Amino acid sequence: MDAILGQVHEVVAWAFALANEYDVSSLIEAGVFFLFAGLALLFACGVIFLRNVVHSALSLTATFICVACLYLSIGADFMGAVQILVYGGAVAVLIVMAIMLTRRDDMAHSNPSRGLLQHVAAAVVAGLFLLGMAAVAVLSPFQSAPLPLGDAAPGLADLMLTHYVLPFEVAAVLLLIAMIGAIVLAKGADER
Amino acid sequence: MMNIMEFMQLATHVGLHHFLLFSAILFAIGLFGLLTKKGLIPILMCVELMLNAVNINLVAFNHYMPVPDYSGQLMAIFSVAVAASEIAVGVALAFRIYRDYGTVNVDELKEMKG
Amino acid sequence: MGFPLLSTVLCAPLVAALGLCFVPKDDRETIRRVAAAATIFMLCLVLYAFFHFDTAVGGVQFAEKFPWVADLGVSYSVGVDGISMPLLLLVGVIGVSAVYTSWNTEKRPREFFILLLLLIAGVTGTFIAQDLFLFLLSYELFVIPVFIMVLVWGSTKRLPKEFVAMKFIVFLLMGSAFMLVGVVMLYVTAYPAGERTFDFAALRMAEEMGRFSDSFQIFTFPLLLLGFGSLLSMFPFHSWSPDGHAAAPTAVSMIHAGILKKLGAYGLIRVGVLLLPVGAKYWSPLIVTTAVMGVLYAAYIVMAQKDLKYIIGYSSVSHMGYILLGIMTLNATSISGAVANMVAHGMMTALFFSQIGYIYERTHLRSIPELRGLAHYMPHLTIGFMLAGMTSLGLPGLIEFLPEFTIFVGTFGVYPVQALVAIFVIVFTALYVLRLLATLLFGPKDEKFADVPDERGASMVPLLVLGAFIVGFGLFPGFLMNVINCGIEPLAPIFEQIANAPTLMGGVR
Amino acid sequence: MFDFALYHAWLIPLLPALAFLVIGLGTRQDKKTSAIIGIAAIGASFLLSLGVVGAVLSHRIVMAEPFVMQTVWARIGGMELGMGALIDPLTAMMLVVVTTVALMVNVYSVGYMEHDPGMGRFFAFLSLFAASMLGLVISVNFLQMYIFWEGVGLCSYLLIGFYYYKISAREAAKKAFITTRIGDFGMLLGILLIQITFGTVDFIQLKALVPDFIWVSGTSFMTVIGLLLFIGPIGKSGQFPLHVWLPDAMEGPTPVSALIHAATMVVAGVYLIGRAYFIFSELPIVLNVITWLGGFTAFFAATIAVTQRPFKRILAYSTISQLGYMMLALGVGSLTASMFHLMTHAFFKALMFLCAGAVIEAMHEEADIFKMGGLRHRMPVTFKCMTIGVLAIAGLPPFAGFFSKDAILAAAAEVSFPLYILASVTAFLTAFYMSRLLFVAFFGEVQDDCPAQETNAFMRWPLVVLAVLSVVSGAWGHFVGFGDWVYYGVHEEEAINWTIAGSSIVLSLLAMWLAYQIYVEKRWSSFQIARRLGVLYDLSFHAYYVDEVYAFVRELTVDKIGRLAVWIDNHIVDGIVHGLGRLAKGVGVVLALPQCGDTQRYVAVFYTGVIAMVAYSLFYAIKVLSVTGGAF
Repeated sequence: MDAILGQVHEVVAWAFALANEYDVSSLIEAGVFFLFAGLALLFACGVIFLRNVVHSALSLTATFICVACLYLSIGADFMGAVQILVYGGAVAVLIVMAIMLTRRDDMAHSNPSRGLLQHVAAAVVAGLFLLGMAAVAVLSPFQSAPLPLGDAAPGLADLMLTHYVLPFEVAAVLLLIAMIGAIVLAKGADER
Repeated sequence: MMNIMEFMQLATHVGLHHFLLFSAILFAIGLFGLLTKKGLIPILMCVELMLNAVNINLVAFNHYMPVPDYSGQLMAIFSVAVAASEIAVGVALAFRIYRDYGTVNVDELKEMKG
Repeated sequence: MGFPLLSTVLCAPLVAALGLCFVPKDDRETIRRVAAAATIFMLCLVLYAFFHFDTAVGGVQFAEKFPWVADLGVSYSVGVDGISMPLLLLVGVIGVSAVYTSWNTEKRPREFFILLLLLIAGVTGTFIAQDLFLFLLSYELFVIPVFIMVLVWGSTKRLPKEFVAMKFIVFLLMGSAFMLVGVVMLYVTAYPAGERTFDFAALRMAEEMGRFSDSFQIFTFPLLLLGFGSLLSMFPFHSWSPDGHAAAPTAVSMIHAGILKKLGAYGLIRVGVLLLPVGAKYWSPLIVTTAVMGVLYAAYIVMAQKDLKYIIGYSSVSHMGYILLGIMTLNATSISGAVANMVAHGMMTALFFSQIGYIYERTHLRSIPELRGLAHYMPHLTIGFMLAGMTSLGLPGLIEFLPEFTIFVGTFGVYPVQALVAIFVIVFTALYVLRLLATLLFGPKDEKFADVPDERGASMVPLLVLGAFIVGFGLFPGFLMNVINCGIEPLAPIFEQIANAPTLMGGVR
Repeated sequence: MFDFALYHAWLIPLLPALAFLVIGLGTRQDKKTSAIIGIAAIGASFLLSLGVVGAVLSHRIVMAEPFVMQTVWARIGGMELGMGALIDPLTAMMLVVVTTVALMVNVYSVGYMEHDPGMGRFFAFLSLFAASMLGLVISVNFLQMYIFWEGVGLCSYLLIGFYYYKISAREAAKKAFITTRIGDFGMLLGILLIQITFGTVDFIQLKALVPDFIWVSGTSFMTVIGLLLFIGPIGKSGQFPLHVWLPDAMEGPTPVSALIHAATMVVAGVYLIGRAYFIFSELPIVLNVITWLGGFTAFFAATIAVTQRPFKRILAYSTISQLGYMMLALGVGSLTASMFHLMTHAFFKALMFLCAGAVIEAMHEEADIFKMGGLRHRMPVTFKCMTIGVLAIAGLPPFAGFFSKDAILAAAAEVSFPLYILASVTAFLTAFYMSRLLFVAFFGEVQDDCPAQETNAFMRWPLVVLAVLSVVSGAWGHFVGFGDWVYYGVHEEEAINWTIAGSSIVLSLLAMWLAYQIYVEKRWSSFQIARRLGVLYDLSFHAYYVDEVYAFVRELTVDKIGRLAVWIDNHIVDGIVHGLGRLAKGVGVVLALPQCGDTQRYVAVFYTGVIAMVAYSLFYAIKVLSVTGGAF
């Protein structure tokens, strides 16, 4: 009993020591990160493993929003907004529309997966890939040394309209083309 | 054993590595889905996941590395634009395929067989 | 520089082909008249050049040259010397004959004649080019019209024509792939960067200056040989040729056997032997032996053939063996004979094919047991076949005798055994030609040919034109031989120089 | 006049050549004009030839110093090839013989061919033949000779196959051409060797060069050349074993047989050896070969002729036999005797062939002599001419054959006794089978359905002229001095050796008596004799089965191997090509296997690649890190 108490004491003491050592803001930061990262991963798994494709789509949207929160948490407020607008809004709507247009009878099993072998193979590939990328991420001696930057929106606007004006225009054209292409594809070029 | 303290210290100091690992896991999940899903729409969704993972990297690098401007985020925005076009065309294609073939299951679409 | 004669010759068919694009496609009369006019114009110019070729001066005449791609050392440089002049004449003669042989083409005549004219322009360009690049360009160009013409206007006998067209193009392109490697090696080796040129004379000079080491020559020559040899239908790379003849429309067969194969031989002399004499010498025993094997082998195959086009196809493989033999013996006599034989065999085989084409067009029969006793109804056709057959078996007084004799004279002293076999094949040639003529022309009447008209009018033109040259050059070989002599005699020092060069067999030959 | 002929000797072949062109291109359809042009051309050549003879006599052009004029025909690859005319007594004699026989045959053909629609063509070919033959005769070098040699071969081919609708004629023509081509192959080799060795093929130059060459390097190489050259005459002059075409050549119109296959073309081989005698006379081995081959051929052909039934076939074998005689004479070194026999033989053999033509036409194309009989009543002129011919060939004085044959026998006897015996036996056989021909066809009873009538004047007069020549040419040649003009080396005076002549006359008479007893008196049944002889008769009747052997050999070495070559080409050579094609296709199929069409599998493969790249870069990074101690 004493031993147990002693251990509890020890842990409590450790926790206090920990609390003393860390500043609270970094702890909050960690909390926020782990919360949204965990949620994002959870929803991402939901995208894959939910049986109903509509649920999957919802789960995907949730993932997007979690990622947007992560963006916000590191001060990328414009990116976060874009993420919510484009992914959480437009893409989600598109996907839901696509689900509607390619609707099938049994919605409960509308998100089928392939066989076990395929799963094993995919797990191996994805696992190895994850292992590799994780190793790269862990082994890379990156130093977190952020420079103080101004507001994101004006900074981005400056870059976009000065140094990166050509890619910006190209991106615009690309979007236009994609739109036309999507219309043509969906409408059918031969049915004019 | 690695000191738990040290580990916790590392883990609770959110930095670039956290984001890189997170995006790697997200990407791996997307990849896993890409390889296992049958339906065309879920596959598209998985692709979106993977794209997101990439964007996270870009933004995180922009935040944590000593860079003088927001070009990393800008890259992410371009990437979003490309992803948007991709999803638009992808959805249109899926719709088209559904109309022409009556299915969106990729294992039934083997026109490319050599 | 005076009147650009050779450029005019080259342009005549091109301009006519261009003009034909604007002729209504059903107006067959105009189409074929335009084609005929272009080729006749060409023949006249070529004849003018042939008879104004100054044999006393020699060298490259009627030359025109201006830079084209200066950075690479490519220039538009045309001209004829004693080797290419007779071959250019051959092109002119066969061009006219080919147009008149296809006089009654019914299927898409406009496209047919356009392609035919392009083909003629391509081979003309090859013979008059004095620049290796221009030569290669024209050399690769003719493959395309031939391919299309076999595909569209060909006929399917033993093998489907699509298959044959593929076989043809794959063979030729494989060959020229090797050749291109060789040519690029030549180009790169001849001069240092910046001074590089494709000019034949300059490359020849590089050889004289010793830029091509012996081992380089020995390595590069087989590459060129593969390219030119497969076009020349060198045994054992010949099997595309008879099939090609059999499937191709007649005009293409004529040009193919009459000119394209000569092009291979011409390239072998111009690029292979003249630029790489030591390499040629090194490989010559092997090539001479295979050439003679080819001569005998093809002659044997002819014995067992029934289809007229296969007979003439294999017979031309056999005859090309003589030409290869003459070239690879590498002395002035044998090469003169080979060049003369190119002209002779070209005209002979074109005449043969035009006659076959005539009878095939009228009866849609082509194999011997089905065609028989034609002499009863078709005396002109009979004369054509007899003339071609007699030329083929080397009857003196016709064009092919003296060239063959010259080849034998040149070869016999160097490779007696091979020459012996080659000469013995004249008996075989006689055997198969006479068998062919006997069954085809003579023997009892066959009523089914009673209402097949004899050649007259336009369909007589090939016989008259080719016949005139076959007999004319046969009786008065001086006209032909003088031109060839003035092309070959200046080369004699080269052959003397390599007379003692090592060969495959080692030692001094 | 004579000078004109001499300096325009090149016109002699050219005139018939022009006639060929004119008839061939213009008047082919018009029988009468064609005939007139043909006869006019050959007639002019005949007159020119007489002029040449006159010139030779008046200028005393002798064998050692011929009259030559030539021009360069072609110059190629360092060779200079001439064409021209070489006139010496031998040429002059040949010119006259050829033009005479040709003229007679031309005239005869007017009658013979009058109902044939191809008469224009016939005269064109005859003219072409005359041109080639005369060109051959006046050759100044081997190449010119070879060219015209092939030319006469072509004409022979065309004329044997004149009745092209007959399969037998077609096949015979083909056979003639190919068989002689085999001979030409050898000859061409010989000429090539001469060109390579001496750098020239000119007779006059070679005449000076050859003895020196033999002096320096011995006879062995020249023997090879000589033997090769001799292969040509073997083919052309129907010597064993290339004689097989000559009997078949009788499928041609009879005037052709008379002109080409009896009097002129077939003696070209003999003439070639005579012309090149300066080479052959130096080579004892070659001369021996010529002698014995000639002697054997003479005997061999005579034994075949004894049993043949068709009229012209007998004459054909007789021609082979007589050509063997001429060869024999050349071999034993007597150019004079050979050429003398050549001349007389030309006349009497042409005569007999023309008679045969008359008879066969009169019999409506019936050629078997045993279906004839008693023709002497129906065709008296032809009968008389034929008799003269038979007597001439049998060698009875004062007919032409007596003198020439006697000269040969005498020359043979000087060299070798067995040879003399062989020649005499041949002479005996010749007399026998010719008498048999005469007796069977012309004696006996006229058969009931025999349609024979005397022929028309065009056909009759040439017979008469040739008959006269067959009578007088021998005696004239002998007494005027043929040997004074045509000889090689030192001219020797020859007188008739009456021992040899007498025995030969006796033998001939005996043979004729025997034939008379068998075929006219029927003392012995010919069938009984045939049955007694058994195998020998069979062999002779089937010409020793040489044709069958050749057919077998040809089937074996040409057709079988030909089919084998086709198989090889289609299956092995082409097989390799197609195999390569199939290999490429197969590789494609194998490489296409991963292309299952499953997009996700492609993705998996793609990411496997990515993983590999990541792994590699990691591996590399770790290596760098370990080296640098943890810093990039």
